[in-house]
Amino acid sequence: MSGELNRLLALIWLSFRGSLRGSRAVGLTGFALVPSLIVAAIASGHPAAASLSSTAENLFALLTLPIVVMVILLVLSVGQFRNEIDAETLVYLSDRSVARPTIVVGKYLGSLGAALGLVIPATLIPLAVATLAGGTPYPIGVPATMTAVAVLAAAAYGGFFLFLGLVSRSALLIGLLFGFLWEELLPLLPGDVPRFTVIFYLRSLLSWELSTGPLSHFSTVVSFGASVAAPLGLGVASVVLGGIVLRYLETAPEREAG
Amino acid sequence: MTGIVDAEGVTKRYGEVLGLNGFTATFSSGITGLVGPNGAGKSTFFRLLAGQLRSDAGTLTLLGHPAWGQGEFRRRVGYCPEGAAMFDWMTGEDFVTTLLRIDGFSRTDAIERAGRAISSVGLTDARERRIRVYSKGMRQRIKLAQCIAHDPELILLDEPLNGVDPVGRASLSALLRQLSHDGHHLIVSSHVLYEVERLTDQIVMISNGRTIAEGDIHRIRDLIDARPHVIELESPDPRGLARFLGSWDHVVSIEFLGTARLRVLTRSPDAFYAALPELVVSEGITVRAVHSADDNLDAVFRYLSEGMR
Amino acid sequence: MVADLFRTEAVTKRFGPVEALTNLSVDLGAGTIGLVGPNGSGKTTLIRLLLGLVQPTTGRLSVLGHDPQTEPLRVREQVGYMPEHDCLIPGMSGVGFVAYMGTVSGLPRETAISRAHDVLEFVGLAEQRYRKIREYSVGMRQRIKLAQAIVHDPPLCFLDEPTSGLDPKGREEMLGLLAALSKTGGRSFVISTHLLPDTEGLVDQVLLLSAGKLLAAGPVERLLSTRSAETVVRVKGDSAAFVAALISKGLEVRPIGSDLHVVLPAGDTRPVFQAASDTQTQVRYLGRSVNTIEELFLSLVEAPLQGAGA
Amino acid sequence: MSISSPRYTAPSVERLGRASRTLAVLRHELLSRAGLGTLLVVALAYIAVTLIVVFDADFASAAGQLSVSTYEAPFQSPLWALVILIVATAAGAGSVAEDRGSRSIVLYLSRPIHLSDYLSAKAGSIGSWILIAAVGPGLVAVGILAALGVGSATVNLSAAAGFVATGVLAALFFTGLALALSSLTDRALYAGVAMFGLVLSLDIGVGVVSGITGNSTVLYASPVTDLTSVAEAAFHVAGPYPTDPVSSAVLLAVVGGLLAVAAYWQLSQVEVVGE
Repeated sequence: MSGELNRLLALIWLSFRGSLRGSRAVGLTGFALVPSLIVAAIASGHPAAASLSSTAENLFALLTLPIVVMVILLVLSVGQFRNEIDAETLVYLSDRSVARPTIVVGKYLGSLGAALGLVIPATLIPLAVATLAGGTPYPIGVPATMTAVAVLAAAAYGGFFLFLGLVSRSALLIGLLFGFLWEELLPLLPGDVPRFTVIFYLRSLLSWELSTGPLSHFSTVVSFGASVAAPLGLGVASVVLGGIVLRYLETAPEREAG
Repeated sequence: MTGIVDAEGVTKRYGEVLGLNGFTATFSSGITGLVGPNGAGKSTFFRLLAGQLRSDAGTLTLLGHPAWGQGEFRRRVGYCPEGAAMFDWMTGEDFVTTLLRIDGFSRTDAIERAGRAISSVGLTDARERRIRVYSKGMRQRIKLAQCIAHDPELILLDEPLNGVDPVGRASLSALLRQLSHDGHHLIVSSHVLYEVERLTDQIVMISNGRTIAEGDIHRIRDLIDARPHVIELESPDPRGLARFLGSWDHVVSIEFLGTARLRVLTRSPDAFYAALPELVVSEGITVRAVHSADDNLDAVFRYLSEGMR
Repeated sequence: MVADLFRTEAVTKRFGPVEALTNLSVDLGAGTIGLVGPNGSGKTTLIRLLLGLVQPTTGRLSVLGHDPQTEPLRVREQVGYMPEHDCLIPGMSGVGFVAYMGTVSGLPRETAISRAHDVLEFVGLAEQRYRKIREYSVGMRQRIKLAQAIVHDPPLCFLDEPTSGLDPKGREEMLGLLAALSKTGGRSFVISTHLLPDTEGLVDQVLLLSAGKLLAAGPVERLLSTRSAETVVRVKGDSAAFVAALISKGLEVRPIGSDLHVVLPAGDTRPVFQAASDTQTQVRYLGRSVNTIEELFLSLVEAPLQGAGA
Repeated sequence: MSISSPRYTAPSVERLGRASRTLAVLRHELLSRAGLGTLLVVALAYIAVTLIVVFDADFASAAGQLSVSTYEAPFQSPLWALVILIVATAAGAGSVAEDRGSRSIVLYLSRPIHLSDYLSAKAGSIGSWILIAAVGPGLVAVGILAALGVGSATVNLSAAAGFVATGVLAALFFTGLALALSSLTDRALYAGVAMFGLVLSLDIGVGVVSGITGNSTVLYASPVTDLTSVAEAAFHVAGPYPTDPVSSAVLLAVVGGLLAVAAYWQLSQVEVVGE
């Protein structure tokens, strides 16, 4: 088994380095800084300490989670397999002695690591900026919950987008529509419909800790366990399914080279 | 017949496009040239061997394992794909080392093996540069390095010399001969026939997804000699030479080209070539050049392909 | 026909630290020009300079009487370009793509469509013209790239590595197309390749480039005649005995695969036949090595011709 | 595959000027963007806007309070901005990126058209698609109402003018944005994600900042708020935003133009690399 572990570590390291490089890294880093810039802009207006810190806190559920995290995972995860299949470089991995599911897990964890490298600062820096600028300091529960939710979001969306990139040529369109329409609009609908979105569970987790701001009206009917299990389940299921699919997928282009 | 690679009636279709169509061949030790025009099915065959595609019919095994299978035996196989795309953002050394570690080699072992493989393809001084800035020749070399670094028994090379200039082709061919000499089994596909002739005696000819000739080049050359040949000779005294050649019964016609060349059509090339040296020596005639378009693999190929159509 | 096809005056081009072209000065008249050199010798850079796609670091150029830097459109109206790399639009049909490129070159839509059918017929893609380009094989892609370069019937066409990636039959047919094109008269072609044998019998003039410098320029025949000391022999039968016989006659033999490179003093071929008859082997090929042209190239790379110039 | 005898003796061929060459690129770009996704979203826009406007106007006119501001209904839902964003992404994200990815951009640049012609053709296509999705539905709704005799001519006319003004400004801005992002990359994926990411985060971020600090000038930084304030003004509706619609309109047009120039500058820097 140790051989397979070595192979997994090598794959994780390859995907991690392959994710954050060149103009993509610069663009995403700029994007991850948007929430912090917004808090800084608010702070420059010298609002009351309490309202500064509560706004920075609400910004996570309003902007960081649904938009910034989504963009980071879309860019890093959809391309993991889609770019390699299109560029016909997947063959360098799939013709090796490494098991196909290991490739999927390696790419998942590698890209997740890279994503968290951006998602966690995007979550915590705004809080730091608010506190430094005179906002009332946060109880440890707030940053802890936010980080946990951010990690959970990255794990869920990361797995799903990775799987999308593996199975579909138009993973971009589907990823965009899912990320910005499905996850944005369904939560606005009445009844049980919101339960079909990942963000519903993420927000219910958040509402355990942050009862003010946009989440105040949130009716937490979902148990703590369910709101952790659903996103995590999506991520894990996508990776497991991806492993099975890659096991039987023909990874070469469907045409004779000549 | 168990060779290193055994193909029996292998068929692979992409929609209505035909990849392989009942391909049967046995590849044994040493270098075997897989020769055929573009679209004949060479790349399809390699992708099946590398476990990238699944055949629709027939049986295909390499080193005793089914081609579609995955697992530990893949460490005994090296594959150099035809496409030019690679991880351009990595350096040459990083590319080879990482792929070795993915094949299960330890960190130190991988670094040491990568260094050896990179030096054997002559890229030592470029190993720290990004593959993005490599020339076409250098890209082919680093691709070769990643496929031999883990010292595989069987090496699959899909058009390894494609697009490489003369300087590069000469040195890479030497490397391939050296690999075979060191005990590796190579299957090299190419559509540049005189290159294959310089590499190996064993060839498998493929056209429209099917084997059309298999075996030792000389056996196939005999196929050529069974047909009439057009042979061009260059001599300062073409008339004198023609008088002697005219007396040979298997010479059908002689045609003069310019002042110093003549073109001979012979029914039996073997007899003609056997008698020529004797004639030159005994009659003291100067022959400066002997050249026949029918005497190389291109000709064999056209002849056999037309036969098959 | 414009006498002056294209001229470069001390043109140098640097991409950052890399000097792709160094102080190139050539002046060529109409006809078919071979631009020959290994990968990375500056061929593609020269073509892009002549098209005005890239600006020279120093020096001036002129194509069909116009400077591509100051009047790029005037040049590009009269020029066709077949790039070396893949550059097709996968989602379009063959005839759709070629007709579209014709309209971008200024052809009225109706003319472009009929011209597209003509040139696709000419390059041998008549049957595949309605299929999507993403399904085209390497050979078909090269042909349609040529088709888009000649659809608007330009007086001058730059063809970058037209035979790259083709098998012998495809290569032969492409060279046949190029020969037919150059014989139609009134049109000039600049054909870049790293396969010297391609240029034989096809081009009037050859420019030999290596590492951005001009090695030699002039008709192929003149270049070849100056350097062919070595002869190649291919035999059938006991080649080891044959080689031993040659060596015993004091000849220097260098076997490369099935080719035997022999240095014959004063070009006297008699010892070859003597050795053949002594060892009952057949001389299947004797003459200038196919690679001599390439070896001319290799030797030029090491020791350039004295006074090489236009 | 035999070589047909070279009937390649072409008659002398007359050439059209740069304008028609640019139109050829525009025509191709326009048609090739008419993918299933785009058409679906555009159809959705037509149905939704027409239903909302016709229903509201009919109801209001029955109650005798029909006025131009009734037609402003579709702009209240966030869906309107999302539709524009999706159409701009579908038509614009790949417009330059795909040509760079397939390297067919070399075929354009080696032909007798300027880089500015190439980009204006691309802009023309993106702009047209946005206008189709943003102006079309409103005009259709007004047409139906006029046919049904609902609302006076002046009300319908000024409502139509409102839809046109808002649509044109949306087209100006989002065309510039799509061109700029598309020419930065050779993968449509990244341009598409950047389009959504930028517009949505600006919209939400600006809302939060102005909400807390009370300073409203920051609102101008979000294209969606600018467009909404223009829409409100065009339909004489007293909107929630304290921003001045005229400066919003100018900002949208100017920034859109600057982004297009940025696309031109960026592409001209990408020297068609040699060896």
